[in-house]
Amino acid sequence: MTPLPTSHLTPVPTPAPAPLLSVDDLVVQYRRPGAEPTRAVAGVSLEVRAGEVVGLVGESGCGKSTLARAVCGLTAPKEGTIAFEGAPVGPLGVRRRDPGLTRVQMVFQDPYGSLNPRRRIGAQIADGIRAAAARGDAADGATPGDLLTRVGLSADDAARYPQEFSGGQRQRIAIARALAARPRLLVGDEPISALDASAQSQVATLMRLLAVESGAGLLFISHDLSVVRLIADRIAVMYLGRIVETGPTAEVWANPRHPYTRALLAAIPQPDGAGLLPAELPGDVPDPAAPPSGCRFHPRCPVAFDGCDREDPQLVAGGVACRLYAA
Amino acid sequence: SGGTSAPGSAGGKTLVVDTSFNLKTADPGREFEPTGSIVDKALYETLLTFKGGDVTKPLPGLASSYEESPDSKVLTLHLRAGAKFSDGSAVTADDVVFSLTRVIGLKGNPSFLLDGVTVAKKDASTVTLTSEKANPALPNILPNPALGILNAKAVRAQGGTATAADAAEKYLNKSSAGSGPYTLTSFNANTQVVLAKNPKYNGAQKPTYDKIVLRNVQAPTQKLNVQRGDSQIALDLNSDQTAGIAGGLKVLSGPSSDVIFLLLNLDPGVSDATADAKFREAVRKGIDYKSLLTLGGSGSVQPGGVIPSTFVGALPPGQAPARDLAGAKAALAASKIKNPSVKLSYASDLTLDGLSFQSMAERVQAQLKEVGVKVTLAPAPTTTELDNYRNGKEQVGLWYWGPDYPDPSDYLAFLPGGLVGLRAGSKAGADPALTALGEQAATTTDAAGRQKLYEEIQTDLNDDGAFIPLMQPSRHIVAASSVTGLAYNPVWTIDVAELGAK
Amino acid sequence: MGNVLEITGLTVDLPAEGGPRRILHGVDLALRPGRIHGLAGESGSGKTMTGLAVLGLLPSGARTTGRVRLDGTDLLTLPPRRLGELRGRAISMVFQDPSTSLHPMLSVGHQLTDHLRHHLELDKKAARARAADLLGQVRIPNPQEALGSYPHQFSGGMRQRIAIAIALACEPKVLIADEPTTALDVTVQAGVLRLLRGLCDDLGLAVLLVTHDLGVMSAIADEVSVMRYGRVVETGPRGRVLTAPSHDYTRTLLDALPGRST
Amino acid sequence: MSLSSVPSKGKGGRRLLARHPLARFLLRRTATAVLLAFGVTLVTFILTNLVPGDPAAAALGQRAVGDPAIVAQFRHHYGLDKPLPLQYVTYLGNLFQGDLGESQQSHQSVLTDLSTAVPATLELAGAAIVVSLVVGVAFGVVAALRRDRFTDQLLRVVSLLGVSVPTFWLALLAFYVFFYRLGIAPGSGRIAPDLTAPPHVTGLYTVDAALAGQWQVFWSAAGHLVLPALVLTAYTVGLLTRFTRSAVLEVLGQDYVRAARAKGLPGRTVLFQYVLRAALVPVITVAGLAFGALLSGTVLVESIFAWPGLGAYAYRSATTLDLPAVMGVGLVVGIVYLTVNLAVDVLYGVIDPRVRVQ
Amino acid sequence: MRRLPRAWRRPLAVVGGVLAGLWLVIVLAAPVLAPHDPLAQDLPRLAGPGPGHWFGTDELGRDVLSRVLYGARVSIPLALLLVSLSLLIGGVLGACAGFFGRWVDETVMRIADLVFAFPTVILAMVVAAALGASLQNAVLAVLVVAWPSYARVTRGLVMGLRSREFVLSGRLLGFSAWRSLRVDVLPNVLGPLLVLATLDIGTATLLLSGLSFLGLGAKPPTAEWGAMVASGTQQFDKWWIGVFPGLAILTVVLAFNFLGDALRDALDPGTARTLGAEKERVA
Ligand SMILES: Nc1ncnc2c1ncn2[C@@H]1O[C@H](COP(=O)(O)OP(=O)(O)OP(=O)(O)O)[C@@H](O)[C@H]1O
Ligand SMILES: Nc1ncnc2c1ncn2[C@@H]1O[C@H](COP(=O)(O)OP(=O)(O)OP(=O)(O)O)[C@@H](O)[C@H]1O
Ligand SMILES: [Mg+2]
Ligand SMILES: [Mg+2]
Repeated sequence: MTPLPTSHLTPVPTPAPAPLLSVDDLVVQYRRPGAEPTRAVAGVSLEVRAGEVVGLVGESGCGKSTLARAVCGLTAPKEGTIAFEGAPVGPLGVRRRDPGLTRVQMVFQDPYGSLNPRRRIGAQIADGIRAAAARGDAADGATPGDLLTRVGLSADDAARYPQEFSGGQRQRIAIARALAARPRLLVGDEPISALDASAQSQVATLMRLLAVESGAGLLFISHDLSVVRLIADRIAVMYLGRIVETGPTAEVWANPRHPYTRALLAAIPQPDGAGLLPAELPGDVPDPAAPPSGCRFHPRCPVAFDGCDREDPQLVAGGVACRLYAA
Repeated sequence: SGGTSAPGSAGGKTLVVDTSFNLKTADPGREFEPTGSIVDKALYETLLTFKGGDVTKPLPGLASSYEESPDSKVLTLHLRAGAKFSDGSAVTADDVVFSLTRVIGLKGNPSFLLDGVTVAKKDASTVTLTSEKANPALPNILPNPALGILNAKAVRAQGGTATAADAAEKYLNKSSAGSGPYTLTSFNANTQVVLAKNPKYNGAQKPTYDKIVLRNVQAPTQKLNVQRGDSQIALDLNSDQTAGIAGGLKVLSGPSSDVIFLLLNLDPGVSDATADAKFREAVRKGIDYKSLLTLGGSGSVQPGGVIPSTFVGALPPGQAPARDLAGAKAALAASKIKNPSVKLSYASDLTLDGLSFQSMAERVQAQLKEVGVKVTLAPAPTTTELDNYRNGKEQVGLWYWGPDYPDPSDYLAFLPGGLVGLRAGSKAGADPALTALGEQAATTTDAAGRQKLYEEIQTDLNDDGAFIPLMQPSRHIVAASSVTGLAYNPVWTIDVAELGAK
Repeated sequence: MGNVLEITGLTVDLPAEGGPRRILHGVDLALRPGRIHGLAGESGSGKTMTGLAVLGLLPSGARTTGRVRLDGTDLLTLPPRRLGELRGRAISMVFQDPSTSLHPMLSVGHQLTDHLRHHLELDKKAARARAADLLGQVRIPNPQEALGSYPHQFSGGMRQRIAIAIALACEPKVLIADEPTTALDVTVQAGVLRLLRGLCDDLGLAVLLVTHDLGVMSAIADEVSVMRYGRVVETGPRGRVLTAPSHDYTRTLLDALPGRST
Repeated sequence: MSLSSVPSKGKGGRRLLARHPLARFLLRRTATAVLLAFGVTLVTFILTNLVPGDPAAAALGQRAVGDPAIVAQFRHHYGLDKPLPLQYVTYLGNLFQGDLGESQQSHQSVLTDLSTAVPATLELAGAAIVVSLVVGVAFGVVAALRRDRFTDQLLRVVSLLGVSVPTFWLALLAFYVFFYRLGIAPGSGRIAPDLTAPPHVTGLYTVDAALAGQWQVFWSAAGHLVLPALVLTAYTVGLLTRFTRSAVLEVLGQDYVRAARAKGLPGRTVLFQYVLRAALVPVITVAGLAFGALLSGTVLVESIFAWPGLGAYAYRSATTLDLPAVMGVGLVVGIVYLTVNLAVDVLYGVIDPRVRVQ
Repeated sequence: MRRLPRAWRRPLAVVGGVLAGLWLVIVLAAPVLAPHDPLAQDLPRLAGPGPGHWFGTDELGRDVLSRVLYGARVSIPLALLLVSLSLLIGGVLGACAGFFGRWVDETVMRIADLVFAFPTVILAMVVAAALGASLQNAVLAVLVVAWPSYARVTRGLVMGLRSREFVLSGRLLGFSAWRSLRVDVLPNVLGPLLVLATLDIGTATLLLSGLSFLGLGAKPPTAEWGAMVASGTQQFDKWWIGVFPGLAILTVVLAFNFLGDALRDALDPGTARTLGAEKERVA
């Protein structure tokens, strides 16, 4: 495979007026037999604009996948709205998806589970092309082979089965399939976390490149902050079903404001050979079924003060949900 | 292992009898199954009885003597003095009246035995049985174990009445209330029945065995059990199964009184073919009776007519139908039926004396094929098929008739309008001459006259009737050589009280 | 100080269709007390196999040559019984995923005490007391209660600490940690790394830390070895290997890091 | 009692039920059981009434069946003269009072019939499942530990033979060889005929005899149990061997087993405490299913060994359209199935703490 | 030439394949192979094995060998038919239950539970008794008890697949539920189902012959193995009547079990996963 350039980041386009995706006060619950439901996403608002890459980071179990699935209509929201290009995203039923919604595509985490092992990859990519055609988009003449070359594979691979590829290659195929549908919004749910370190940044950069190239928005979910930093224009930090901070990547990186974001950044060990131990954040992510009262982060917060256990801070215009920054 | 104390030897005095159960109850008023008869024969005494296997002559039982009125309508019986129930009380005329009226009143399986009979007490030791019509068969009917005499007091105390409201069955399935040679120890209609010697029994012949165990065992297993000494008597082995038996065992064989017959429906609505007399003739001549007998094995016989060879009124074997293949084909050609095809119905799960109806049907099918008759086999479970049979819906049926009592009058059921006749589409009045013969036979009392009348009836039936008697299968009883006094009785199979030990 | 564990010329052949396949082609490593030796390398380079070979836990049918000397005793030629006596006692191992390396149906107390009792011949009470101590050391709150709990009742980070407690129960000299933080969140990872570092410093433990995360390596390893295709291609002090690698392969590894495109 | 106290009591009870997971579990189980029993009776009722045959024909003699008065009396006695829905409702009504009706064949209450037939079958199936579990699990473990060696192959052949051999045929061969030819097995039935059955407590002869201290009866009952039980185990041993093998193999590949070995625990400890515990979970499920298979197997085996069990009873009832008896059999079998399932679930809880907590 | 897949190189798989092949040949060529008419009653009755009748003769003087050979034409095609039908019915119902969930799932699974609550033979017995004894009804009876296991397995597999990423991807690309079921789900459950079906051919053969053994199956004079064993039970010491048909059942069932077992090993998801991971490393 050809190594892809990792440095030529397309410049951030000026934000378009209408957001491509707008999530408003979204709540998603999982019912559990004989117990209180789990609020995996507990009131999230988020926007993704065309051509923009939004990185969503957070620890395991904080609700990132749930949010991603809700955005694609795979999970029905309990409260709140999800609008894609101004139209609401309805949950997926028995009938086929609203053709307009095939403009939203997703790349999943597990490279082994995201391709049908019984079908040739060419046929699976062709499904994507057909989805675009079914929507009434004019054909752009792309064939599965073309798409495969775009993700760095050979056009001949179309006749092969998924088992014949490595994890990184499979993830590229999954991206090709998603792109074949010519999406306006691409959602990647930890698309690189199952890959080798060497493949991770390649695939991530490829995703950014292809999404931005086609003018689509990209919602990129990861718990690997260094990768997110590399490709995201904007970053959203999630904690226990809530977004606690959001802002342009460079800004958040340089000047994290929420105590959780700070802890998160400080915990990343740097491969600089300096031998510095990363900072530790005590405690674990609490069970989303029984979130702490008040600010959800307060039991672990190093700077919590009186009232944090009662008052639930909202995301303010500055992009941070913390009482330290309350007006 | 199994026979720890060598049961049956003089020490243990236990007799194990294996039979495949056909048993519903131990209550004589309701019992009419072969296994039930074995049990009740041992528990209850009847007014009259038979000895050994001879069913031609009724002998004294609880009644020491009897007189029949000249018109055969009134039977007077004198009770034996000194007979006692197992609780020590004496057997009285009241007990007899209660027991017999109860059989009638229960409307159970054996009720028909005393159809049209009223029972009355004449004095403390005499009863009279009065029939509506002449009933010369009654002395032959009375030995039936279903007509065993119960301890009226004990039974009444347990809810016994002479009506359908009777509630004594449960009690009679737990303990016996009779004067027979044995008492009931335990009863399970599905598994086994255990009897113990009745110390109060005062009949002429005292039983030998202290304990009788009747077990529900399938025929093939019966064979192994009796061969290994696990049991002393096996009742249901067929000829093939008895064939190899030797070494310390004895085999008692003889024709049973069950007659297997083929029914050809006379009703054109059921089958055009069988309603055609020529076709029936073709079938009658087409069957290879000798070859069928090989299935029944040694000891099986072909009866002359529907009445079994061991009964008064039987037709000599020489007059039985025989195979005549050419004749059969000729008859078939003479019939109006072209390419005849009939359905042979039978109960697939039915075996008689170890002979499976399955095999019989298969062989009949093969034989008639040679004549040019296509027979389709239509087996069904007995329950289902019995319904078809009863309703006269079978084209060709393979069934048997086991005598309810050892008297030829039992076979009048085969006449037009009779119980069996109707099943073959032979309606009342279809053959007035034959019907008249039947009525005459039923009321005739002198032996020679009866014999002649019944022979005539059977010849008539054999000519072009609906029934083709095929065979009386052989009945085999296999017993340990230590068991003496073994006899097969068509009414109750074996009388365990008659058995002795060597 | 001398080496407590010395691996020289270790080769491993695994049975495969069409004859044995060589997985390790002569690995040389040396661990010293109180130091953490990082082992990096891409997936499939044989890092895990090296660790397993030391403990004699290779899949059945595996053949080894070379030497693995623990305080002078060659582990590879040791009869199984003697090796069993050393395992968990003098040398122990922590695995990658704490949710699969703890038995889901046995209580934490049971898993912590059974080898304590076996190796140290402690009675039940003493073993439990020591187990509670250990849980305290790895900072599990409420150690007494935790002994009666089951793994699923703990979070991932706590489970990994329990796994470390189990590994350290009999005070071994050498700990082999196979990617002990890969399955954990970064904030939790930091805690586990600090714990490891502390234990190593306090107890004089020699640690072989397998990881492919060069950040982790940089944070706590004293020496670093890089493996490729079943061989150690470079060994040296952490600072030098991560800043001035001498082997091309190490350089490619470093280049693949996000944001490090030179 | 004041009326106002009633609702509060009810509410309290409900709260307790809602809170206590075990109570809720049992409640749900019982509800399922009742529903299932209802379903079983309904299905049996409908099926049995679909039969073209007439129970009167099956139960009455050839003469009696010709007498309309007797047939009418029979139908009246068994309630067959009522419309079908009413018959069913009546049956359910009686059922709630523990009355299963009277068998048309044995003239006894079905409950009485079942009280001898069910223990007979349970004794047989119980003995068989115990043997199967012991042998099957042992075989499975050995096969897994000796994977792909000769022993494994041998056990594979043995277990596949076990699941392939027709039970009824094996019963036939076994009875012929061991009883008839060699004479080392006792004959048919549950005990030697000259012995009296032990006093009825559980209905299991071995247990009852032991309780009563009748050791001769005990040994006879145990001896009679051996051959049919062994015949029955052929299938289940095969089944359990295959399942245990793959379960153990799966567990052997788990990290926690490797971790246990890394702790230096002796092989025995690893096998019995770490491997078997986890491997037993799937095995228990299969054992539950195997018990069902055993019940089926008994139907075929009982006739050959003249074992007076449920199979023989079911066969006779089904073929004679003995409705109350067939429904009784259906119910009992349903109950056994539910009990086995419940036992399996409880065992899960015992073995796996994760289940316990939920 | 491509190498045989691993499963087929196992000796047992070969034995199973050869046995099954032999029986299939017998099914096709029974009229050529059988020395006698299986229904002809022209040989001496109950003759032991010997020249002219190598498996002996039965109580009607029919050649047991010929009947055993012809019996293959009854049992094997019926077992295949039965398994295909239960696969079809159980597969469709199970797939619907697993894919659509909710009340469809509840309904199908409760019915399956109900059937599961009966021991197979007893339920089959009631069905056969209700409909009359015949091979068709026996097949129907076995069908009634056999489909739920397919439904359960299919449901489980489908439920597992339903949330798999590639199925979701398909839905996101605008597949209707049906297309998704057909294209993404069913092809992936077929493998395990076929293994189950292969193993089940044996079970079906056993059940069918069991019913015939009880007299609830094949109509005479059809040469059916279970019924032949049953007639063998009537003659314990004429062992050949029952032993040979029993052996026939055993070998047929064994053949398919050997095959199914090998297939299962080959398709075992655990093994498959490892194989996949292996490939990944090498690539
Ligand atoms: N199908 C489900 N049913 C019930 N609870 C669920 C389900 N899926 C997820 N959850 C719970 O919802 C919460 C959020 O899960 P989610 O998968 O969205 O987290 P995540 O941020 O994607 O985590 P990860 O980084 O581990 O993928 C978790 O606590 C999880 O246990
Ligand atoms: N059980 C096994 N049987 C055969 N080969 C194996 C087995 N386990 C691992 N291998 C092979 O051994 C080689 C080394 O594997 P190892 O697990 O040591 O790699 P690793 O460096 O730990 O990789 P990772 O970073 O993915 O854990 C690989 O090529 C792998 O395919
Ligand atoms: Mg996720
Ligand atoms: Mg590894």
